[in-house]
Amino acid sequence: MSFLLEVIISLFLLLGALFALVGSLGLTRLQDFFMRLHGPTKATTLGVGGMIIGSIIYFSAGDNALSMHELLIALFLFITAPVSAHIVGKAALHRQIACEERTRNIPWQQNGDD
Amino acid sequence: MTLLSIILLPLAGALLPLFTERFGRTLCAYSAAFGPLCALGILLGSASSVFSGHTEHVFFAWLPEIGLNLSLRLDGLGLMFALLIVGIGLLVVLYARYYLSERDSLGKLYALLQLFMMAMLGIVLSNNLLLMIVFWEITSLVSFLLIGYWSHQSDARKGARMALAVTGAGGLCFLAGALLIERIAGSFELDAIFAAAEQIKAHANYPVILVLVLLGAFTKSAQFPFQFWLPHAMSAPTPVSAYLHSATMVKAGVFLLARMHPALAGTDGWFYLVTFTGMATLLFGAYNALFKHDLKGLLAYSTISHLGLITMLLGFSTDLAVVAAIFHIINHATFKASLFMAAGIIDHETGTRDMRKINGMWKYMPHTALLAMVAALAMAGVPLLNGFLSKEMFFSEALHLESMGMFSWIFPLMATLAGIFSVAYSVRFIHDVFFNGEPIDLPKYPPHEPPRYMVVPVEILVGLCLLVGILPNLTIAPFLEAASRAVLGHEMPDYHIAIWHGFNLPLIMSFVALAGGLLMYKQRSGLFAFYERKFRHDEKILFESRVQFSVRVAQMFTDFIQNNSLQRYMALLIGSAVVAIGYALLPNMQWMGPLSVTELEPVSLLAAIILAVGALGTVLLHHNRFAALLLMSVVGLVVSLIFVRYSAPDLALTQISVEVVTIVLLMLALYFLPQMTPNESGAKRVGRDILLASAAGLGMGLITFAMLTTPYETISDFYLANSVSGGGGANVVNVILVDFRGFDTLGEITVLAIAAVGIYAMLNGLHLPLPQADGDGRLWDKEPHPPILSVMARILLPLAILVSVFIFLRGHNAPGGGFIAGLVTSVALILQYVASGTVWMQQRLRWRYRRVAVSGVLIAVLTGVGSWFFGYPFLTSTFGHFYIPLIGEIELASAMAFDTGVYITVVGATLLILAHLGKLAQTTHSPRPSTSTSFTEAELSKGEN
Amino acid sequence: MEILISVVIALLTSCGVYLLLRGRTFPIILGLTLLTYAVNVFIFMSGRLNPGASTIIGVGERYTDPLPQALVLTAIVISFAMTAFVLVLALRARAELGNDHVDGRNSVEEVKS
Amino acid sequence: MLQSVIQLTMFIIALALALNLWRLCIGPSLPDRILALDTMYINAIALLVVFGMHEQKTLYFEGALLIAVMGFVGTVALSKYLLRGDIIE
Amino acid sequence: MNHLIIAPVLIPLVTGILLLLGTGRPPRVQRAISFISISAQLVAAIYLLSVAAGGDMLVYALGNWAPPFGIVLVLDRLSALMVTITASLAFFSLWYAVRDNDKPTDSLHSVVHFLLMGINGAFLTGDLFNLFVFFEVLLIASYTLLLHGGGAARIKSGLHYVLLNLVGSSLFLIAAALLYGLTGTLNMADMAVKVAATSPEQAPLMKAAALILLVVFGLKAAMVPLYFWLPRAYAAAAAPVAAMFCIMTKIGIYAIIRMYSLVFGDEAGVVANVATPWLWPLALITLALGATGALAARELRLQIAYLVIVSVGTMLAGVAMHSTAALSATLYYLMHSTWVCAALFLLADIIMRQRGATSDRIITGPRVKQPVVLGTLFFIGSAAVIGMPPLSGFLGKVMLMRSTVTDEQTFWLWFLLLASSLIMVTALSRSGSTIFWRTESRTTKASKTDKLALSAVMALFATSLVLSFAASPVVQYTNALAEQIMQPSIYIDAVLNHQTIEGVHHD
Amino acid sequence: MTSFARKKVFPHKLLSLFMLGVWLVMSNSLGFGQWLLGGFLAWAIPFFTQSFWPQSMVMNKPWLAIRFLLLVLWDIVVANAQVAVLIMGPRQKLQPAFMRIPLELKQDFTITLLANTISLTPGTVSVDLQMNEGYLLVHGLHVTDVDATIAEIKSRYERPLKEIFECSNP
Ligand code: NA
Ligand code: NA
Repeated sequence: MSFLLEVIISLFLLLGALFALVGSLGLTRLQDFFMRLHGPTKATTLGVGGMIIGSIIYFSAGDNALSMHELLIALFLFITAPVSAHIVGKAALHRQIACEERTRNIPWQQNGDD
Repeated sequence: MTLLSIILLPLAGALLPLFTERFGRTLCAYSAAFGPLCALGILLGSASSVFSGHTEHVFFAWLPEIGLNLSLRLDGLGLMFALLIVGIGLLVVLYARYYLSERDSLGKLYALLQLFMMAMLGIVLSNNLLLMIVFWEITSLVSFLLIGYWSHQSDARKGARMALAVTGAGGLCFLAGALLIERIAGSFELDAIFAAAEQIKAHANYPVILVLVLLGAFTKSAQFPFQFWLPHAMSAPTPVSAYLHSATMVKAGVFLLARMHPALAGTDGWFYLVTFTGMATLLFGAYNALFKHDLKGLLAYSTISHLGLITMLLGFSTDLAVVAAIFHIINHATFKASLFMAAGIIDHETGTRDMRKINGMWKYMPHTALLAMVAALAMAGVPLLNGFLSKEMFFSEALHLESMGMFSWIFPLMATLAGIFSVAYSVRFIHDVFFNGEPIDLPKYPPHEPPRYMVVPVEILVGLCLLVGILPNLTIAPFLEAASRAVLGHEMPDYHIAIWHGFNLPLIMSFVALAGGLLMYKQRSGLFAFYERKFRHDEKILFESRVQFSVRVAQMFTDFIQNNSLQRYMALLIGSAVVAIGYALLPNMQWMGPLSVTELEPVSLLAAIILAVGALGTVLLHHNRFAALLLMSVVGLVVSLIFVRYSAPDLALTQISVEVVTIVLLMLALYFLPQMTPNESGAKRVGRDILLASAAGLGMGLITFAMLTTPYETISDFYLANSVSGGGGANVVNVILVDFRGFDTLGEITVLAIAAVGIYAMLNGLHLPLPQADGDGRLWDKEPHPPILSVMARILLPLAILVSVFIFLRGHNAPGGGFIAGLVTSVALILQYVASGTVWMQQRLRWRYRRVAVSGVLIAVLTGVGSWFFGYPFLTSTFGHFYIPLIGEIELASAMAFDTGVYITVVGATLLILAHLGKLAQTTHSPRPSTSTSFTEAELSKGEN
Repeated sequence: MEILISVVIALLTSCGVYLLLRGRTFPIILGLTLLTYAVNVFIFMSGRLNPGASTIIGVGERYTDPLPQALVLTAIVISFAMTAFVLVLALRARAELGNDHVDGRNSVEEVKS
Repeated sequence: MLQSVIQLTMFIIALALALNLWRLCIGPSLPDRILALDTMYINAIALLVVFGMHEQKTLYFEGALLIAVMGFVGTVALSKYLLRGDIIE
Repeated sequence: MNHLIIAPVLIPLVTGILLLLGTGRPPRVQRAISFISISAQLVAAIYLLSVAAGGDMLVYALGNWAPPFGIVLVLDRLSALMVTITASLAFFSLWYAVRDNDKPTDSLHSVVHFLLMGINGAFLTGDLFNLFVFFEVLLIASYTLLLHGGGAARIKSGLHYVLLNLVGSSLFLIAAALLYGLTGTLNMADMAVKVAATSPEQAPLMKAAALILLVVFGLKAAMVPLYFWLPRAYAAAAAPVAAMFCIMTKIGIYAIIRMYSLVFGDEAGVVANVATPWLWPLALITLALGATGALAARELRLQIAYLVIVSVGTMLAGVAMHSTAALSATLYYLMHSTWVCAALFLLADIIMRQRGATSDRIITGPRVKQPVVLGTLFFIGSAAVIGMPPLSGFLGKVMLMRSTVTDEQTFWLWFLLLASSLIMVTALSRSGSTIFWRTESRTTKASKTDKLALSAVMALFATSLVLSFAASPVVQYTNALAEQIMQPSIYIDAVLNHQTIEGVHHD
Repeated sequence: MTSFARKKVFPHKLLSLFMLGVWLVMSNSLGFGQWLLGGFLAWAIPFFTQSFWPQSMVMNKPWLAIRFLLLVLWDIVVANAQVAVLIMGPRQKLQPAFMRIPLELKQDFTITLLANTISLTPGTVSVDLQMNEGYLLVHGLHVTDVDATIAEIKSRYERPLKEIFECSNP
């Protein structure tokens, strides 16, 4: 495997890992549930995507044959991640989980005003 | 063979009366008499041969492996007893015909009596000690039924139970003794035991044997201190008492003493134990008999006393004492049976047995009175009656005994004292019943003579008393001689039965007894007052209360150890395992095997920490059930990562799939359960549990570590070597599952299918309250099926099925296989259930999951059966590579069909479980009110808490 | 690593056992699941630690013992069936006994045992 | 070099997993915990993908795929539980 | 190749499946299928018994994989006997159940057959892990059967039973895995060879495995302190189920006999007879506690359940003595207690139904409808179970007592056997006289029990008589069986030298 | 809802095509056998699961669809970096907001696509869909101007989706 290829793979891997970490950090440090929801939904998914690209390159180069099936994982994740986020968010909404006060248009408070 | 028929005839005869009962009492009686009559004929037929010293043997192997044989002997002792048993039995049959009222089942009584007769005959004819015990215990059992014949009476029930318990316990001791004897003699056959007599007596176990056998004999013969059951057995119908408590059951004990005499007697132990027990019994019985107001009670205590006398004689063990004992056995049987029958007649005619009420019967039933008086005089030992003869012999033997040295005077003294009492109660019987003024408050008045044939048995017996009493040598001598010879094992000593031996010491003792008895009866009022003051305790109440007490203790103890708490049982189970491990490992344990440990990896350490947090979190948060569930999922996830790390992708796949299905399942269930676990364990309890849990963990950790560092050699190389060539697959794990160990997998999917069936059955008719709000009291969301979810779920379905097909097809050569594929399919379908609901699914998927599940198993079975047609064992696989143009080489393996079975079972079972659990709320919603559950309306409206 | 794995199994066992000793069905089932994890890993470990090996012929150079893996698979399936069964039984017990205590008690007091 | 990058990547992912677990433990709300678990599933996928490269085996693809499917179903079921209690209705 | 050895596993399995596939068919058809099947099983079992009696061991290599690599079924005298006992017991239980117990749900018959599959598989298999699998099959079926009919008492005791056995299964797995981890094999014959060669360093681990297995089998066998769940569970079960369950404890006994003679027996080197020191005292305590429980029982079925415990203690003591004579006696006693206890459970059910609301409580209640028949049967059954002659229990006990060797054995076993007999006499005479004799004058509205159900009970009691009067051939068999068991090399050689059929497993 | 009563031979051609692609990717091989097998499965699975798909999808403007897909991918990648910065930056400066996006889309499927697109693109997550009231509730992590964001979402994502899937059947 050429050095260049290794660098490219490494980049994808590290980038992916970084995104994954950022997503998880978001989950850890953001202040309310709805804000935390953003981190993993996107950053982590993208992070996995990056690593999957790294893997595709790695195996395709290693076996000298295109190895695309990891792509399927990414596909699955991209299909499911927003739905997961939606349904968890819906649950949080239903439970009226405390939001940061500065959040605008909090639905149940509006409903209370109506 | 004829010998065997003596026993078999009454046995067969036992059934006869049950059938003939409906044709009338007389016919019933005839049919009952038939068997014993034949037996009597056979016995008398063989008498001469026995008299001539011949012992007849019959031998059939029953269970020769343990020395139990149907081995019978007819010697003098046996003959004499058998004649007593059959003869008196016949008289009782005749007597009972008239005694028993129309209400009671005569057939049942006859059947039981004959069964009892059979058992008694068995005892006396057995040549095998174990066989004797068989019959011995049968007598205990049947006597239970006979005593309890009038089962509606509390006394009868209690008396029966008491008799059974006491004689049964004795029988068990006897059994133990017999087994010990067999260890020494090497056989249960009496001949062998007699031959080994010296060894037995010299053996270290001899005292134990002696005590055990004597316990058997003493309990049966109502010897002191086991005598208490006998008076209470008087609740039996009088024919039963006449039979069991004069001639048979109680005689079994003294028979045993006589029978075992050659093997066990002749030692100090025998002498002291038997003699003094007999003496105590003799005095105790005689003394108590005097004070009983109940006719049968008097007779019962008198019986005890006479049994004591016989026992005492057998304890003396001198030749003449043995002769006297046997003689008294016969005499007692005749006069006591007739007395019981007479008492029964009086009871029958007056309606009471209370001697304080029954007076002056001489006037009302002179015939019966005469017979009873003669019998009572025989009991008292009046000359010219049989009782006198044997009593004289007893006095004589008591006088001649010098075993006790300077204390030997005690025997004649006690004998005379007993004689005095004996005369006194006999006189009381005669005077109180037949004279003593007019009867008082009789339930039946006026009494009159019984039916003619009811007295016949009494006449015969009393006639025998007289006959033997007057002409002993013409009548009883040969029997006595034969019997004594059998007991002593050698020729008879020179002795002479005569009415008149001259004016000697025994005669003086007899006169002292007579005079003393009369005097005592004269002074009875003072004695009665004394007795009433001192002896008011009732053994029956005492016995019952003791039994009650032990039952209560047993209940308290059982309730204490079995408190019906799963928590304790679980702790015991786990504790047992901990003890097992600790016991094995703690002594001289090398904590580590010879292999060195591999290096710690940081990522693995991190993963382990995650797992630890997950596991501990599950425990710490377990009161919040949903949160605990989430944390447990983490554990599952890390476990599947462990599987990945250590080269088990198949396991990881399975673990992760099962994990999710389990979580869904847990949530389905959690919906109907409280959301929080109440805090109900105290600190002590938690401490104990933590201790146990830690111990269990420590144990597991230790064995894991020790195992991991211990080298091993495995059969698995075979699988690696043969997976491709023999099983046609590169994924060895899968080949093991569907081929090498396909039988396991068959069992495993059967488990799954049965679980589905069982769950289906359990859900059937299950009604649970539907929580209207969640754990915090929040009402549920209004939207059952969020549209975004529904849409995406439907898109995922074909994709997921595609994935499952992929996993299935690859399974034989890469991670995957039928089980995982099945789970993926199931999960995809469950997702539809979650997203779109049961109704929606039911419209689209009309499978009957239970059938699907078992069909899968059937397919797997059929695959296995297929190999039979090629002559191979069940589940033999085959595979082949086929070349198809354009496509190339493909492989087809029969294991694939098997795996299909697995797939179908998994899909069917999983969906059955989840879909039916899901439907639960719907069925619960149904209009049927919640009558079948125990929930109150209040709880329903309040929801869960 | 052997020590780490041993600790993991020990911990899973301890946690499982502790929950098994609770009085309500749900925590007990959780405990059972944890114990099952411990047992499955333990069975798996009877094939020893073989990182980087494989059980697929033709993949990799070293092979690990495939038999324990097959055993774990069987064990997983069976314990899945059992868990499902006992869960439904817990529901049934809830309906028949009126609460979810394993002994059918609903007291908050210390359950003596 | 690549091997050390892979090692590093794995470590980072493991760190991310630990962070997720932290959130899972502290909550505070149940949706928070569900979200954390869902994220753990996704990070586990990443770990598997990288681990496959580490081992130079494509054996873990199915595992990763399955975690994706199962993680989704799990999250959906858990959320549905919070919404409706009855997840199959 | 004798495929019949697998019949006891496959016939019930296929029957169970067919019965489930045929749900909705009239009960008559279901029962007919069930009966044809159980009869076929009985015939097959008796055939296998006759084969095994000759002393030949049949080995059946599933999938044609040579032991120790594949799973084998092994037919020796012990397994043949156990299979036959099971089939006969199931025959009578189903016979009884036909009356009306099988109506409520349609799965009773099928689950009984699944149970049979599991039991027979457990008896026949020569593979430790396969034994686990069959244990699970029979357990899951037994859970279902135990809960059959529902009701609070059943559910509660069933919950205890299920949860404890789930933990028991985990322990089994731990032990099996540990044994595999040490010996590298699962085939019991092969394992025996490997265990015999255990080095002293490995001994503690091996011992741990052996003792954990003892806990597992002790739980199945209902050994103290693991039996506490049993009485209430059995007492609460539906009658045919309780009758069927009389074989369940024997499975534990079987497993103990098998494992601790074949694998951890005399020839196991450093771990030889590792279970014996535990087995003996625990057996005796079980015996004593069982008798105490029988005396304490307030309900008839509970009392019978305690009698089961007594029999367990008795048999375990026999196993613990570990001699040919004791083993032979144990197996004779096993037959006896299985049939007699089953019959008593069925009888208790009949009695209970005829006493209406009083049920089986040992208190004054209404008269039973058929006092003579039921009373007689109860009397015979009690005598048999106590061990009163001339019934089979007596012979079994005598044989056991004869087989003690040391003074210590003799004293404790004799004392406890005889004392427990006395306690049982007291207990059963109390319950019998209360139920049949101390009655109110009324009877309940319950109808008389039909002849079919009664005949099942009678037939089961008749087995006790047959067992007693035809004891000699039976004991000859059990003697031969015990000799075979005491020489594990016979088993080991038969299994490890088994030749598979040539010409398969090649591409 | 009774459309599943009569079965079509090729119920969802687009889906079949998609599945064939997935199969080939998944099996990591383009051999003829895989085409055949994949083709068969791509037909069989939709055929047997067609009752689960009430209405069949019609894509009107495939090129627009591809352009839209690329746009979304680009948004995902680029804006993700922004979110990463937001997450790592000072938490107090974030201006979260809920937004109700009134829907012009009518079909479940397209609405779902829109919601997912919104969720995938950074800074916004669709947390609720009220079909009856016709709006999608979206949470924004850092929204400076609520109305502008709503307008952008509608123009950038909803309109193309409407054109691709819903024009023919308004
Ligand atoms: Na009087
Ligand atoms: Na539901």
